[in-house]
Amino acid sequence: MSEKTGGGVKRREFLKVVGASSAALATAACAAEDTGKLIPYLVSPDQTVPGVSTYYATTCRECAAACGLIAETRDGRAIKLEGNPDHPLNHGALCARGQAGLQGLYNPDRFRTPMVKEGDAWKAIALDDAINRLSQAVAQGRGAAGNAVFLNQHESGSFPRFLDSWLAAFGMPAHLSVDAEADAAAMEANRRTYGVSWPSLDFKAAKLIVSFGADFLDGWGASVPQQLNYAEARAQLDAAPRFVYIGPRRSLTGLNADEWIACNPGSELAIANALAGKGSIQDAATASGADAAALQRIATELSAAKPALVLSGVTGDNALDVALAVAAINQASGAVGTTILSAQPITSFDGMSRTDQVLAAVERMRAKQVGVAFVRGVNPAHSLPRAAKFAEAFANVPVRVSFSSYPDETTELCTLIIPDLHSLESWGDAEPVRGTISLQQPTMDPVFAGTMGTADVLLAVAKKDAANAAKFAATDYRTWLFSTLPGGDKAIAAALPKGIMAGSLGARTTTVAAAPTAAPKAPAIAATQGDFFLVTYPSPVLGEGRGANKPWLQELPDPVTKIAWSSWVELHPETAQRLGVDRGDIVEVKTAQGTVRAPALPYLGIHKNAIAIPLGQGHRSAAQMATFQPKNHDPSNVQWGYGRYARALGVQALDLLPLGTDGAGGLVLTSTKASISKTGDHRTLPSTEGSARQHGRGIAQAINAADLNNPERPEHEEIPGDANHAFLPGMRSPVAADAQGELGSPTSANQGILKGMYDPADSRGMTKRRWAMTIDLARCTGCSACVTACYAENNIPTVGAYWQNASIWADERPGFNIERGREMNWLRLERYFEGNLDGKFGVDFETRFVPMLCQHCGNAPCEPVCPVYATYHAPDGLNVQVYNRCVGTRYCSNNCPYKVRYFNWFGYGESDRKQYAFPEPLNWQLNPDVTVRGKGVMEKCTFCVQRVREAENRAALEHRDVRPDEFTTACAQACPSRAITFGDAADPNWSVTQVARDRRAYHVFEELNTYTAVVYLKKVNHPAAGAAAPRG
Amino acid sequence: MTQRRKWTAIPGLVVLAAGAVILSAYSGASSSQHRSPVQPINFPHPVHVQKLGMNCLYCHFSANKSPDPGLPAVSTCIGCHNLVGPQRPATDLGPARTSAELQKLYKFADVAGMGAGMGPKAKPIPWVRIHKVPEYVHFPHMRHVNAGVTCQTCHGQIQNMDRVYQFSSLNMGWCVSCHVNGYSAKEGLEAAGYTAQQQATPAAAGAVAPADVQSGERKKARYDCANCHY
Amino acid sequence: MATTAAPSRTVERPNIPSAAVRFPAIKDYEQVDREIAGTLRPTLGWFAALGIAILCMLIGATTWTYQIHEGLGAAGYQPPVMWGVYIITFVFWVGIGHAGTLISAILYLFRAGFRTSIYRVSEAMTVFAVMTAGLFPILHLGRPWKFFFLIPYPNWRLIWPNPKSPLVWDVFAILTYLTISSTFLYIGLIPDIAILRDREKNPVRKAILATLSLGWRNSDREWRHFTRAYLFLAAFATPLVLSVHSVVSFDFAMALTPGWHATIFPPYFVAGAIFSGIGMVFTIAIPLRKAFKLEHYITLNDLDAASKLCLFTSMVVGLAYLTEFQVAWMSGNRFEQDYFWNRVFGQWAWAAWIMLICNMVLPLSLFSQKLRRNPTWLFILSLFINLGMWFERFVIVVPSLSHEFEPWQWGSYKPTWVDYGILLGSFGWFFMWFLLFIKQLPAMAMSEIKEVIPPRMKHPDPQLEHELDVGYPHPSETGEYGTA
Amino acid sequence: MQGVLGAFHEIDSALHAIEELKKERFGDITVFTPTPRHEFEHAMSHAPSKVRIYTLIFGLAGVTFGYWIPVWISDYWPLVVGGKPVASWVPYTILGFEVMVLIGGLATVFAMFALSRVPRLTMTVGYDPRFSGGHFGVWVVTDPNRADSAMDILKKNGAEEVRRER
Repeated sequence: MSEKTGGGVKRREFLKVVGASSAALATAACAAEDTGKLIPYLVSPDQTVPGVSTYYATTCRECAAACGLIAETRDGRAIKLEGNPDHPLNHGALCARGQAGLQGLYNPDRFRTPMVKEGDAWKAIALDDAINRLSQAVAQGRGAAGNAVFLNQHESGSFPRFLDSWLAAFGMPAHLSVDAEADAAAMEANRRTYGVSWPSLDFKAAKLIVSFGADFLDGWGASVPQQLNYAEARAQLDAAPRFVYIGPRRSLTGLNADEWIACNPGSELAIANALAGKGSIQDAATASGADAAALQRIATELSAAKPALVLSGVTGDNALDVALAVAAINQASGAVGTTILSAQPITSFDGMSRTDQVLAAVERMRAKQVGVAFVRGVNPAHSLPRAAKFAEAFANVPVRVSFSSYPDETTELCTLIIPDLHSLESWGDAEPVRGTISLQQPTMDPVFAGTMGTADVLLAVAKKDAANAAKFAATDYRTWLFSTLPGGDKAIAAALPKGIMAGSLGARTTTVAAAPTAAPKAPAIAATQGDFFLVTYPSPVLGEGRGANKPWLQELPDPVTKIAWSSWVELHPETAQRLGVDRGDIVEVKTAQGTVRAPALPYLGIHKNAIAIPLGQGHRSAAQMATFQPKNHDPSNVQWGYGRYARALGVQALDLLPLGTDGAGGLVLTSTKASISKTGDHRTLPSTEGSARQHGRGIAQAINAADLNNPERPEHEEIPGDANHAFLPGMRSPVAADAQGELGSPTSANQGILKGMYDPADSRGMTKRRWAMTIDLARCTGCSACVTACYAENNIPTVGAYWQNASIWADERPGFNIERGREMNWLRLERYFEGNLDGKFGVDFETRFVPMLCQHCGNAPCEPVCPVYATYHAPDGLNVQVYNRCVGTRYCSNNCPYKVRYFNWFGYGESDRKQYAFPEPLNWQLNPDVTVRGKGVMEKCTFCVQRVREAENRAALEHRDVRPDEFTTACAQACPSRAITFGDAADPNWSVTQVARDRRAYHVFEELNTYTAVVYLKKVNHPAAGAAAPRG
Repeated sequence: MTQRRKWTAIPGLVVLAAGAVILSAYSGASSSQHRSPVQPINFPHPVHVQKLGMNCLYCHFSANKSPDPGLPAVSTCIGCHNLVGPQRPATDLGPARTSAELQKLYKFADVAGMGAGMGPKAKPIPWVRIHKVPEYVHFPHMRHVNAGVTCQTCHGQIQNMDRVYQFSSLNMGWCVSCHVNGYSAKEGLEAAGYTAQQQATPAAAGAVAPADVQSGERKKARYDCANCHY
Repeated sequence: MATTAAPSRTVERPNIPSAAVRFPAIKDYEQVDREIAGTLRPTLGWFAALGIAILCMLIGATTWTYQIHEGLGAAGYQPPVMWGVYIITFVFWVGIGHAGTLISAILYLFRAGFRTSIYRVSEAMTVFAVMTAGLFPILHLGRPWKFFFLIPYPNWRLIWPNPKSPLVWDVFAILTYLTISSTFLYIGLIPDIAILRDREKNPVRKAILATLSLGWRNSDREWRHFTRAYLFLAAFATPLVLSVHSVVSFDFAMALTPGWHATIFPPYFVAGAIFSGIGMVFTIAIPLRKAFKLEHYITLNDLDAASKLCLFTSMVVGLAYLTEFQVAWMSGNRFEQDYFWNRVFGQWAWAAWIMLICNMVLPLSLFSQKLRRNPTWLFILSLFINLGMWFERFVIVVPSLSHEFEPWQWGSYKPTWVDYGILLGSFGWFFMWFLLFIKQLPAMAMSEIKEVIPPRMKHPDPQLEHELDVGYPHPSETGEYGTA
Repeated sequence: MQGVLGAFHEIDSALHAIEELKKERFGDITVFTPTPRHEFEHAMSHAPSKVRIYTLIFGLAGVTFGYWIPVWISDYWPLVVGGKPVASWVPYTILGFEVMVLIGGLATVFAMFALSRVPRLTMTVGYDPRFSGGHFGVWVVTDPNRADSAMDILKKNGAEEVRRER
């Protein structure tokens, strides 16, 4: 790593770390203060100005979809990831997992250097040493086909082709391109029906959306584009399509549905056939346990809806059959070409291997037929059921090489580790949609000098090999890549700023076997033993487990259950009552394959006959680990398992599953019944949820599509203080009192001689503005991307790790601080249930998501109570929190009706504390424009004031005014539903003023006369004909 | 009588104590004003600015376009100093001269000597920071520079400082009083050391149009907390 | 003062008017000096008690140090419950303080005779209670080292505290209250210190006492101004007491939190404060009276009269409780209603019922004259009152915050050992000062007691006699101060 | 300054002595009494204390200052909080009151000290420790030639001890 970045790093550490401590102990700001050193660059980098951000367009590799990224870098370090507006996939939006890529880059558990296993101990070695060892390994692996196995994370682009050519050159079979989250059945069905593995879906065009467990908002397929499109569809309000969700469990997608048909796992096929008219409704009803009348109604709706959009994401043994049946329905309803655009396929998933292929490879290992195995970016030891006995089989391979950057279960079993670069440090490409190449370029120098891009490692190995040196002449992967990309260097140079270029990559050597292999078929679920159907599903946040070592993702509450830093067992409240199980009681779930113990969570959204356990947690190390010392920064102290943040967290639900694949060779996640029993233990679930009901307080309001054009809007009687929303005082003027013309001196109230900077005529003229925000609940799906965006933009500390509690006589539990409600999420996503009030457990309950953040009230209750003016009202309408003035009386929080103020209970921002939230190098991600808060101060949403100031500064330099919609807040920027609009409500040219005029607009707790600057637009419900949507 | 005078002394003491408190509160006791640390290389601002007439922005290159004023890279120093500088071989311009400070620079930059480029073992120069506001204060240099505020207004007449010292107290009160009362181009130029007639000429005034100087109107700035603290 | 009451030559019935409380067992001035100055000799028990107090104080100090280092998270705060044990205990101690001023100032203005014997103790109690209370606002800060931001003084930041904030009103109120009440205590002490000075043999102690007594000589001139100043000070202290606890109540009443936002708070808090203060006076005076053998100074009549005051304030407080519920019920404000329901029948029922029983039910026993004149029962009751009043503040602070407008943020609260350590420390701190006080300075105002006992006369003439109002059967005849 | 000091044990004898001394035109009489007794106030018939004036003046000064300071603070850096007027005088009444009590109260005490010549840094003549205990003292400032008659008066009225001091 060059001195250049090195210097920069030192400088940045100084800036932020001292920043943290002096924000905390500003009394030290006296003559004795050590102002530190100024470390200049040796040679100033081109086209970067210190203190001004540089933006690089690149490609996201957090999941297979390959969205476009804009990486903001400052002084040589990437500090924020945002969506690339020009990208055909995500159009500028980005999901939580994509943003958390930054914490992969700066993960404190990253391997600093290559390591080799000697005996039981790991030894750090130099890169070239590692490369030598690798060439020897390759020498062993070469020869007989099938003697080597390369498991690579599935990614679109040129690298797989490069990899295969390299493997071929060494006489090794093509690699397996693995994605544990992919839905093989759906892809197989797509290929058979539409000829593409993933068509893009147009919800807008649909008249009716029916999903058979297809969680297209949770990560099923390309979730960001799907969510963008779905939000657009719902934004058509009364013209929007109704959405019916059919499945045993109501996932995040399910919660967004207007109607839920709860069915037994395995009965989806019957229902699909019934809806298609191929089977009797009655049989379907009996098989699924659903209400026949409801099914009949949906069948008729479906037959009427042309086109409809029916999706299947079933994970049972009959997944492929359901997918095919559903495809048939689509074709019948004329969906192809209207709602299912097979002409514009999403090509990211092409050439993905299937689980049965992986299992076949595992069997070869077990049979000692494999001489060398490589793993890169995949973790089969965790993502395959224990029944696959991967570890034992893997042990039979003499040479096991891992290119993983982080400790994980599989890497721990390897003999050689050559840590890969992070995608933000390396070159690459992808073809997310046909005809568009998405470029991936390094946004900064590698964080650790000891790491090296796998492609470059392979090149180096090839160069050492007499036979292949010639074939791989390229000096590095970048040159190789540029030589293959269409258009050559000039075109690439032109494309890089936008991050995308037209053209197609060469057809990849497909790694999909033609027909399913002889992998074990899953048993029919009904045949297995147990009282309940066991549903396991990949967590929408952590995936199958790959996100578990990113504190942002651990801290991000599960969008459905609002639980963080934990695993849980969902069971129906009735079941819970019957078993005498309360929320948090530890239950034991038992199947033929094994048992797990986890806290129980009574959840309305699960079928009475089913229980559900999320995947993603339960990482564990093969060896016994000493307890983690947060202050021990020694890199050799490797956190085996899955890194420090995944330590001792939750359970691995796959332990319960029998090994089985479906017709398409995908792993079956819903394949067995389980029995459940209560243990004596209890554990408070670390949840951000207080009450799941809004007790008719009108926080999340909704309106029926039918009532939209109905003047008296009947649902309003029940909502307290629901006034006429044509008048939005909070948004109209920076200070509500000004709207009342009372701002000013005691003597002359309306002359206001004391207005000072609040005087609109003041030369400093801030009062021209009123920063405000609208949030459209009809669009919001509760995906929580905005929450992570807020964490990333505002240096919000994560507080859930088990060592982030007090030192003496304090509990050390993961999520302890969350149990105590001490999470710091400036922007939180509330999830309220409506209908089915306690004791009545029907399926017809409604869910409302409300992003809740500081409302920047014109009459802010928090302001007058602060004894030191640490919070006050800025003339441009912001409710400001001044960290360095705050003494921490917490009175403001007591007086805040919205409860959006958060307190630094510990020194989360102070590097010398065990509670420190940004252990090196995680602190590199800190936004230099935002103060890192020290302990004992209050903090809250600032409407991204740093972005406001940045825009104002830019405008001032260019001698102009801030342009309408010139910038926006982090949450609005990231939102994949485009539900948030930010801007200047005092200026009609900003789009926020247009949106706020909507008929659905309301303020939360308007009766408190707080004149908030945040306007919510009511959610729009599409209840089944006859049924009235619940009120709240 | 004596008793009376004696006990009147008591309230007197109280008054004294109060006075002391107020004095200490207003004195710059709580700032590092006038601090003047020794630098790794004793960089002579006067020579570069006064004698050679270099613009501040030559080295502090981003002061007018970034919150960060910018610090000259070592290469910037070497850029000139492997050609010119007091260490000069004897020519017809004059006898050979050498400078101890320059040797230090060459050591840092790992330069063999005059004419040689930077070597592989070059290290950045660990300058001791002097003017520093706490991390919770955001001071955008470019806003001030572009508003025509002369560097000297805050940093003092660096061009005359053999060793740079902290000129202003950098207290919050110091910042705010300028934001509230406003900045007058005239006073700024005086602070920069321009004489009255120099001020008239645009060249001398730099960014400042002489008009402002004549009018003497004061540029005010926002003074609410969130302007600098966020 | 007390001498203005009508003479009565019969044996006092227990239900005497409180103004007519006397010290029949005290014969002359010398006896007063002898007996009260006699209490100043340190005893073994005193050293033991002081040791315990200091130990507790040190525990508190250590805990606080730890909390400052670790951050407030070490305490049991559980957002949205952002205030907890510290604010509760702050209000508790301020409340304790009030009875002192009430007894020494208000009863002074009302010429209540039973004040004379207990006012010094309660005034001292006031000062030390306020000293204790004053710690907590600093102690509960997130950044206690920044507390000076709350003090209005000229500073280079050019920014001052926010005079609209109830917390700043607190700063003014508490500091004023501390100053005035400690002045009041000291002024009252001057003549007594003079007495000690004149009795003192040891030259060093004598010198110290002489300085403290400011050379007080008991001359008529001194007394003339003294009595005046004392009267005015009392006249100031009286509204001050009311204002201070009203201001404390504003900390809550000014917020719009359900359960806080009520106009009833100021009177409700003042009554509660006096009630809790009387409780603490009993807790202190009854053991003191026994330990110092001063039953004939703090007579059963005194206790009786004080218990009546206690009973009265208890009923005022009870009324306030009920009014709160009635207001919530009639307000039609669903936030208030939900909250009050949750207070008594929900999550926090246990705390609410401790409060109601200790403060409303048990004191009703004082309707019985027997119990009013039974020091043991009064002592036990006073302990319940202290507990109940602490829980009153708990019920006000915690349940309100845990059940606010935003259901998503409803929560609970569980203090940690840090909270309890500091709570313990506050008691240690208070009793440390109090114990030190009672052995250094007279716990009873000698010179004021002398005021209400008959001076020696050579030829009692009827005119004077009427004025001086001597005339009791000796208490040994009435057995009025049975050493219960 | 010299005079005669008489120590009485009974209050009535002391009172009679004072009355007779006054009859004999002994001007400068000081009474020492362990506790304030109205009898002496009547006997000495002094004008009422002037403390009240100081209390009034400084009380008014206090309330003025107490109102002024918050208004000045608010105006000094006009930050709007909670949409309230920059200087909202109503709540400032509280500060006004508190400051009034503070300044008024302290002024009263200091006035009392001043008027009664306290602190008295030296024990002057004409005082006896008994006067803080059970005895009443009468101190008559007089010139030597009339001292004897004063002593007679004191003795006659039953002074326990009479002594001359200079």
